[in-house]
Amino acid sequence: MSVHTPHPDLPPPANIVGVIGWSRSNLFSTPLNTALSLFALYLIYLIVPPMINWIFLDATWVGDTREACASGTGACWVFVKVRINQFMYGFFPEAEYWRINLAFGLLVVLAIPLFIKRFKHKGRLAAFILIFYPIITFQLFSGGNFGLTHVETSKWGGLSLTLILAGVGIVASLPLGIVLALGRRSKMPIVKSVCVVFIEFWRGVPLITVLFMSSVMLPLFLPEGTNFDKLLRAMIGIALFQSAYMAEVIRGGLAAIPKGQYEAAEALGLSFWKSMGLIILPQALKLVIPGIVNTFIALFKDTTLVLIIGLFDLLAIIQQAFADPDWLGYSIEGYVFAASIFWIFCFSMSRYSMSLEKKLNTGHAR
Amino acid sequence: MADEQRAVSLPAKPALWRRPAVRSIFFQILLVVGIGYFGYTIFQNTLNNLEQRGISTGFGFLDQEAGFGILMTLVPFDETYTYGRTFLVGLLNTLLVAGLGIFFATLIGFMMGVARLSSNWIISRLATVYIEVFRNIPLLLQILFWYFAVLRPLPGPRQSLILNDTFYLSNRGLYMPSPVYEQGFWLVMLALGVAIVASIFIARWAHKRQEATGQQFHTVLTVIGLVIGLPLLAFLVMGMPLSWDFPVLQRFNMAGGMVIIPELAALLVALSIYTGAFIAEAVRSGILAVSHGQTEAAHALGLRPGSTLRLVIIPQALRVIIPQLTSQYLNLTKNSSLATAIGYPDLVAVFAGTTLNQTGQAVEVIAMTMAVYLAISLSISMFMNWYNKRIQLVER
Amino acid sequence: MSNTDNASSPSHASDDVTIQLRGVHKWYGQFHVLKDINLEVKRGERIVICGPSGSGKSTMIRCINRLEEHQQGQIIVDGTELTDDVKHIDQVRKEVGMVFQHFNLFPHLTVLENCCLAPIWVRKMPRKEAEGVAMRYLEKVKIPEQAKKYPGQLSGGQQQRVAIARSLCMNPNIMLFDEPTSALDPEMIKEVLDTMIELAESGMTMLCVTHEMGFAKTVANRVIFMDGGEIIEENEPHEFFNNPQSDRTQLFLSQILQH
Amino acid sequence: MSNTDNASSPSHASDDVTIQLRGVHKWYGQFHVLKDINLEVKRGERIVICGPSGSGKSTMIRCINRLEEHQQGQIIVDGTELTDDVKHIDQVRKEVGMVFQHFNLFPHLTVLENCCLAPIWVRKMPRKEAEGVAMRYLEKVKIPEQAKKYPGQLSGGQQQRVAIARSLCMNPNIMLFDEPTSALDPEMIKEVLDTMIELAESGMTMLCVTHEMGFAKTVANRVIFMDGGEIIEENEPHEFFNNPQSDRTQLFLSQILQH
Amino acid sequence: GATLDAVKKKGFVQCGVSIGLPGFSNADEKGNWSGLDVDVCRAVAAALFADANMVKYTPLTAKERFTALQSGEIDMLSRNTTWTLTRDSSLGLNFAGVNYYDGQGFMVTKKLGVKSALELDGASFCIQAGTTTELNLADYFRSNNMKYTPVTFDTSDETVKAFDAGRCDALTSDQSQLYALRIKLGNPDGATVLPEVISKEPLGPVTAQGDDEWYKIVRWSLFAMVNAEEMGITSGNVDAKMSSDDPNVRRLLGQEGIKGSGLGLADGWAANIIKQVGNYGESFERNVGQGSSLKIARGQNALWNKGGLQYAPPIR
Ligand SMILES: Nc1ncnc2c1ncn2[C@@H]1O[C@H](COP(=O)(O)OP(=O)(O)OP(=O)(O)O)[C@@H](O)[C@H]1O
Ligand SMILES: Nc1ncnc2c1ncn2[C@@H]1O[C@H](COP(=O)(O)OP(=O)(O)OP(=O)(O)O)[C@@H](O)[C@H]1O
Ligand SMILES: [Mg+2]
Ligand SMILES: [Mg+2]
Repeated sequence: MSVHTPHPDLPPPANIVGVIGWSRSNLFSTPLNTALSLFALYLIYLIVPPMINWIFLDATWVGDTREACASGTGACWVFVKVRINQFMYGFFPEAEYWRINLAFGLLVVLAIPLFIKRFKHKGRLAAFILIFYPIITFQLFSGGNFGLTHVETSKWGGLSLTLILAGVGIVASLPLGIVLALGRRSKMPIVKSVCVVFIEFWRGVPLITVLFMSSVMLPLFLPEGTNFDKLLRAMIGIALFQSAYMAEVIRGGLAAIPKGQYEAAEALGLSFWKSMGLIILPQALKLVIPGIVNTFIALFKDTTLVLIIGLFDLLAIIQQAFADPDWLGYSIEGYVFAASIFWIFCFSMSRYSMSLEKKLNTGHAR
Repeated sequence: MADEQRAVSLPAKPALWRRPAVRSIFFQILLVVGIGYFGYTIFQNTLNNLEQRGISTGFGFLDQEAGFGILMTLVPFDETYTYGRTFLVGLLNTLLVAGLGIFFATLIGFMMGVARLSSNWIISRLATVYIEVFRNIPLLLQILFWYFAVLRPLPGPRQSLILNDTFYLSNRGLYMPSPVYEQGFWLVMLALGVAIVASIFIARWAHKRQEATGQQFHTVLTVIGLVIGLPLLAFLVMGMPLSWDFPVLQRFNMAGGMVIIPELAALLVALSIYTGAFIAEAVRSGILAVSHGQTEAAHALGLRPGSTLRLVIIPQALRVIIPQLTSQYLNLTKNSSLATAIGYPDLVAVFAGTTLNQTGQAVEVIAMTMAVYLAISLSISMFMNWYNKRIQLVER
Repeated sequence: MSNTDNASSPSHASDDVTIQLRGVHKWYGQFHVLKDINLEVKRGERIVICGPSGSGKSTMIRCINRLEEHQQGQIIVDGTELTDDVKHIDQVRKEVGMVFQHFNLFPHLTVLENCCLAPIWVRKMPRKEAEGVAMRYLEKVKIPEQAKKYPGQLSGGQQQRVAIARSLCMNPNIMLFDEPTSALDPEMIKEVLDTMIELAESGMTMLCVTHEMGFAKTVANRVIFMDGGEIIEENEPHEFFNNPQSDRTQLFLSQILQH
Repeated sequence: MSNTDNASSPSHASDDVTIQLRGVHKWYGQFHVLKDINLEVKRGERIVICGPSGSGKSTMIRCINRLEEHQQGQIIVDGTELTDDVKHIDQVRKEVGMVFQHFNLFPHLTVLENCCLAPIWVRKMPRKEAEGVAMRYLEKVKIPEQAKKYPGQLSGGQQQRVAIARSLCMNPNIMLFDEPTSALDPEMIKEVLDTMIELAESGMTMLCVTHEMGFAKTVANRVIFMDGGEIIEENEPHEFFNNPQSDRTQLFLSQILQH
Repeated sequence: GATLDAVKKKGFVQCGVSIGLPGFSNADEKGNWSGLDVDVCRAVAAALFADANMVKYTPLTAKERFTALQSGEIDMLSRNTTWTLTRDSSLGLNFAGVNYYDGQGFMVTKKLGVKSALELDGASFCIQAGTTTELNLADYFRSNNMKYTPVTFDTSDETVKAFDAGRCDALTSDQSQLYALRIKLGNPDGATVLPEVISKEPLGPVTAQGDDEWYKIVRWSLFAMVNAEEMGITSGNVDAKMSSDDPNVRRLLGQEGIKGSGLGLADGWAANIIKQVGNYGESFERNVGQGSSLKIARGQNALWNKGGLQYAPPIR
C-alpha cells in the first residue's frame, strides 16, 4: 500500500491571470470581441473626456451672477447655486424652511431603525410612518395650527413637492391597492369584475389625461360649489392611478402565499378578514416590498408630469427658472442638475430594492 | 339512536343572513347599487353643471370646421377639415410614434440585454451604464433634453447638411425625396405583390425540402432577389413610371419631399432609449432564467453559439420576457402622450389640446381620448397574451 | 386531558356519537369524489383512514371541518349539522382541530405566536392566558424551549409538533390529521408519531389519514379503507390487517406492506 | 450497433487510442483543479471515474469535449487536438456525446424534437431521416411511446434515458457520462443503469463518472480514482476494489461501500 | 348666484392667469403675482372684500383655461383671452369687458430680411396651442393664398425657446405678447416685429355663464378702473377726491347715487379698487407701459377721448 503524496498546487501560467489574463479573456478573446472592445473604447474616448471637462474641469462654481460664467467654457453651476433654495423648497417662505427640513429629517430618523437588524418593532414603526407621519408632515407643511403660519399649497414646490407627491401617492395607494388586489382574487363575480375593470382602466390611460381631469375637470363632476385644493386633487388622481399598479404588485404577493396558509387559518376558525389581516397580508406585503419600491421609483419619475398641469415640482421649477431674463441660456445646466437629482434618488432606491429581493430570495428563515 | 341524533341536531333552515351565498349576493347587489348610484350622481352633476353654465353637449362638434393647421399629418388635412378629422390625425400620429417606438425599443432592448451578458467586459459594462442611466431619469426630462439637444446643433434650413442633393438635414427635420407615382405604376405594385406571394411559397417549399432532404436553401437571398428584382423588372418594362419629388430649398424652408420632423425624432429617440433600457433588463432576466445546463447541453450536442441562442435559449427566455415586454409596450404607448410637451401633434396635443380648447367640449374630448388609449392598451395586451399563450403551448 | 370534562363540550355531552356522515356525496365539477359515505365516530374513538392516492381520503376529512363543501347528505359534528350557516361552521371549527401534511405554520410568527393566535382572536382569550395555554401544549409536544423561534428555524418534525400544539390550543374535541408524517424524513416521523400516540392515549377523538401501518396497529380503534371515493372496508386493526375482506384491500395492503 | 462500422468514424480507425490526455493542467483563477493528468483511452474501452466531491472528475471529462478549456498539456480526441480552433472543437463535439447529471433536456421541445435537433441543425440531416434515427434510439432506450410528450411530463428516469438517446442520435464514437444517476430516485436508477449497460455491451467507448460501484464492477474495463485534481489510481475493477494500491483509495472505498 | 356665494364663503377670488407672460401676469421668485391681467383680479377682490390681496391664482396654459372656468375650478379668468363669438356663445363663457385691445402680429429674426408678413409664404411659425392665434394664422394664409407650417407648443415659454433654437422662421402671437416674449430671446435685438396686424384681439376678463351678479361685479370692477382714469382719480389722490364736488366723482367713490347696492357691494367698492390697485392708466403704465421693461405705448388702449378705444359706461 502506497501512501499518496499530493501533487503541489502550482501557480497558474502567467497568461491566464493578472491584467494580461484578465484582458485576454474579457476583452480580446475572439477577433470579434477585440473589434468590439476597440470600438467601445473609442466611443468612451469620444464621450467621456468632453463630458468630464464640461461638468467639472471647465465649469464655473463660484460667483453669484451671470457675469461669473462669462469666461468659462464649461457648465455654469452658479445658476444652480443661486437658485438652489427655490429648487429645493419652491416658493415656500424662507423663514419657514426649517419646517420642511424638520419633516424630512424626521423621516430619516424614523426610517433608520427599519434598517437595523436587531430592532424588534419594525412592523409597528412602519405602521406609524405610514399612518401618523403623513399627518405630522402635513401639519408642518401646511401650518395653521400650533402657532405655525399657514402656507398655501400653491407655494409648495421644488424637490420637496416632488417627494411629497410621490410619498403621498404611494402611501395612499397602498390601502386601495390591497382592497383591489383582494377584490380581484375574490370568488364573487361582480366584485371581481368591478376590480378588474377599475384596474385595467387606470392602467390603460395616460397619467397626463388623468392629471388634466383631476386638475381642471373634476369640479364639473361634483355638485355645484364643492371645490378643494388643486394639489390635493392631483394627489387623488395620482393615488387612484397608482393604486391600480399597486394592486397588481400586491396580487403577485398574495398569489405567492401557499394555499396551506389560507387553509390553516380557516381551520383554526379565523374569519376571512382576520386571516387576511393576521396571516396572509403580513406575509404577502413583506414579499412585495421590492415591488412596492419599484412602483415608488416609477411614481417618483412620473411626478414630473405635474408640470403639465401647472404644479411646480423639481423639473417645473427648474424650467421656470430658465425664463429668468438674468439667466437665459443655462437650460442644459438645469436639466443636468435635475437629471442627476432624479438619478441619485432612483438609482439608490433601485439598488435597495434589488438587495432586498436577493435577501428575500435566499435566507427566508427570517 | 341515530334518530335521536337527528332530532337534536337538525336545525331549522339557517337564517338568510347567516348563509355565505346569500351574504355574497347581497354584498354584490349592494356594490352594484353603490357604483350605479355613484355613476348616476356624477352623470347628473355633470349634466347639471354643463347646463347651468350653458355649455352645449354632444358630439356634433366633430362635424364642424377645425380652422387650424397641424404640423404633421399622415392623411390629407388642412384648416378646412373638421374636428373629427383632427381626431384621426392625432390618432394616426400617436399610432405612428407608438409603433415605431415599440419597434426601436425592442431592437435596442434585445441588443442591450444580450450585450449586458456579453463576455466582453467593456461591452457588458457599457450596457449596464446605459441601462442604469436611462432607466432612472424621468422620461419627460429626457424628451425635453433630446428635443433641445437635437435642435441646438443643427443648422438652419439654408445651411442644411446636404447628402447627394437628395437628403437635407436641418433643424426643420430630415428632408428626403418622396415618390410620385405615374401612370403604369400599378404594374410595379402588382409585381411586388406577386413577388411577396411567391416568396411565401418558396419559403414553405424550402422548409419542406429541408425537412425532407436536409438540404438548406438560401431562402433569404432568394426572397430578397425576388422582392427587389420582380418589381424592378416591371418598373423597367413600364418605362420607369415613377418620379421623385425632390425637396427644394425655398425662401424659408424646404418644400416638397418627405420630412421627419425633429419633434418626432426627439420623441422617438427618447421613448426608444428609455423603454429600451427596461426591455434590456427583461431580456437579461429572461436569458438568465434559462439554466446554464441548457447552453452546455446544446454545446455538447455540437450546436454553435448562434444556433444555441436561437433554438434553445431564446424560445425558453421568451416565456419570462413576454409578460414584461407587454407592460413595457403599454407604458411606451401611454408615454407617447408626453409628445404634448415638445409640440409633436399626437392625439393628446391635437385633439385633447387644441380641439378641446377651441370647442370647449372637455367631457366628450377627454372621454374619447381615454377610450382610445384604453382600446390601444387592451389590443396590445390581448395580442401579447395571445402570443404568449401560443409560445406557452409549444412549451407544454 | 380527556374531553368529557372539557369546558367547551356541548350540552349533549352524554351522547356518544360525535361525528356522523350520512350518505355524503361530493363532486369536483363533473368528478364524483365522494360517493355515499356513511360513517359514525364515537367520542374518544381513534380512526385511521387509508387507501390509494386520489381515493378521496383528504377530501373526506376536509369536509368534516368544512374546508370543502359537500353537496349531498349530512355531516353532523358534535351535534351541529354542517350547512351554509356561518354560525354552525364557526361552531364546528372551534371543536375540530386539523393538522396538515405540510404543517402550514405561519412563517412570520414565532412558535408561541402561532399557538396563541387562534385562542386570542377566536376565543378572545387574554394574551397572558393564551400564552400559558400555549406553553402547556408546547411542553406536551416536548418543545417548550423553541417557543421564541420562528418555524423556519425548526426541523420538519419539530414543525409538525408545533402544528399539533397549535391545534390543541383551541381545546378541540376532535383532531383531524391529513398524512401528518408523509413530508418528513424517516428520523422525524417517529417523534411525531410518538406525540400522536400520547395524544391518543389521553382519550382524544382522532381521525387520521396515514400510511403508517405501525401507528394504525398501535392506536386505532378502527381502520377505514377507501378507494374510488367509497369506503370499501371498515374494521378493527387486527382484523383489517390479518383478514381483509375485500380483494382491493388485500391488494392495497400487499403493496404497502412489502414496501 | 458497434462503432467500428460507424460511417462517421475517422480515417485512422485502425489507431487504437481514441482519447489521449497528456500532462493536462487546468486552473480556475488561482485554483489548480487538474494537475498533470495523463490518460489514454482505447477504442471500445469503458472507464469509470470516481473520487470524492470536488476532486475534478467533472472538470476532466468536460475538458474532453471542450465545455471547459485546459491551459496546459494536450488533449487529443479521435486524432483531433483540442485547441482554440473552432473547427477542431466542432469536430470533436460531433464525435463525443455527453449526458449530464440533470439531464438538461430542452423543455420547450418534445422528446422527439429534442432528439432530432442536433442531427438536423448540426449534421444537416433531413427531418424525416432524423426522426427515423431518433425513433430507433428511443426504442433502444425503451420509450418510443413517449416521443410526442414534453420532458416535463416524464419521470426522472425516463428523462435521463431520453438524454442518452439524444446523444446517441449524433452517432458519437465516445460517450461521456457525468453522474447520470445521482439525481434520480432509487427505482429509476436501475432503468438508467440498464440502458447504460446495454450500451456498453454494444461496444461504445464510454467514460463515466459515477459512484454506482455495481455498475463499475459489471461493465468497466478500468476504474480511475481521482483526488485533489490528480489521478491517484487506475486499475481494472476487480483489482481496484479488492486490492487498492493507495491509502486514499482505500479510505474512499471504505466510505462508499459501507454506505 | 352660486359663484358669488361660493366666492363670498371662501373669502377669496380664485383667478385663472397665464403661466407667465411678462407684464400681464407673472410670478416673481417669491410667488407673488403681478401684471395687467392680475390687476383685474385684484380689483375684483378689492371691490368684494375691500382687500385686493384676497386672490388666489391658478396658472393655466391656453389649452386648459376654458375647461378650468367651465368646471368651476376658477371663479374668473383673466388671461389675455380674446373675445370671440364662439367663445361667448357656445363655450358657456361671458366676457366682462376688454382690458387690452390687441392684434396678432409676427416676429422674425432680422437675419431673415423680411419686411412684411406677405413675404412669409412657405415659412414655418411657432405658435401656442389653443389660441385664436392658431385660427387667425390659418385664415390669413388662406385668404392670401400662401402656405405655412404651424409648429404648436403648449406654453409661450416653449414657443419662444423653439423659435430661439431656429425651429421656425417666425413667431406669431398677439402684439403685446410679442414684445414680452422678445425679452426672453437669447438675443432680443436680433428679432424684429413686423408691422402687419392681422386680427382684432380684444382681450378681457371672463366668467362662466350662469351667475349674472358675479359677472356684473367683474365687469364693473374693470369699468371702475377706466372711469377713474377718465375722471383723473388715482391711487394717490383718491382720498382727497372723496370731498370732490363733481357728482360723477362722488358717485364713483360711493358718496352719493346708487353706491354699491346695485351690485350688492359695499358703498366704497370703487374707492377700494382705486386705492389698492389704481386706475386703468396707472395699472397700464406700471405693468406694460413706460414703468415697465416692455414700454408699450398706449395706442388703442388710450381712453376714448384721447384717441383710443378704452371706454367705460357711466356710473350713475
Ligand atoms: N380542488 C379540486 N378540484 C378538482 N379535483 C380535485 C380537487 N382536489 C382533489 N381533487 C381530486 O379528487 C380526488 C380525491 O382527492 P384527495 O386529495 O381527497 O385524495 P387522497 O385520497 O387524499 O389522495 P392522496 O393520498 O394523494 O392525498 C383526486 O382524484 C383529486 O385529483
Ligand atoms: N467555474 C468554476 N470556477 C471556479 N471553481 C470551480 C468551477 N467549477 C468547479 N470549480 C471547483 O473545481 C473543483 C472541481 O470541481 P468538479 O466539479 O470537477 O468536482 P467533481 O469531482 O465533479 O465533484 P462532484 O462529485 O461534487 O461533482 C471544485 O473544488 C469546484 O469547487
Ligand atoms: Mg390527501
Ligand atoms: Mg461533478
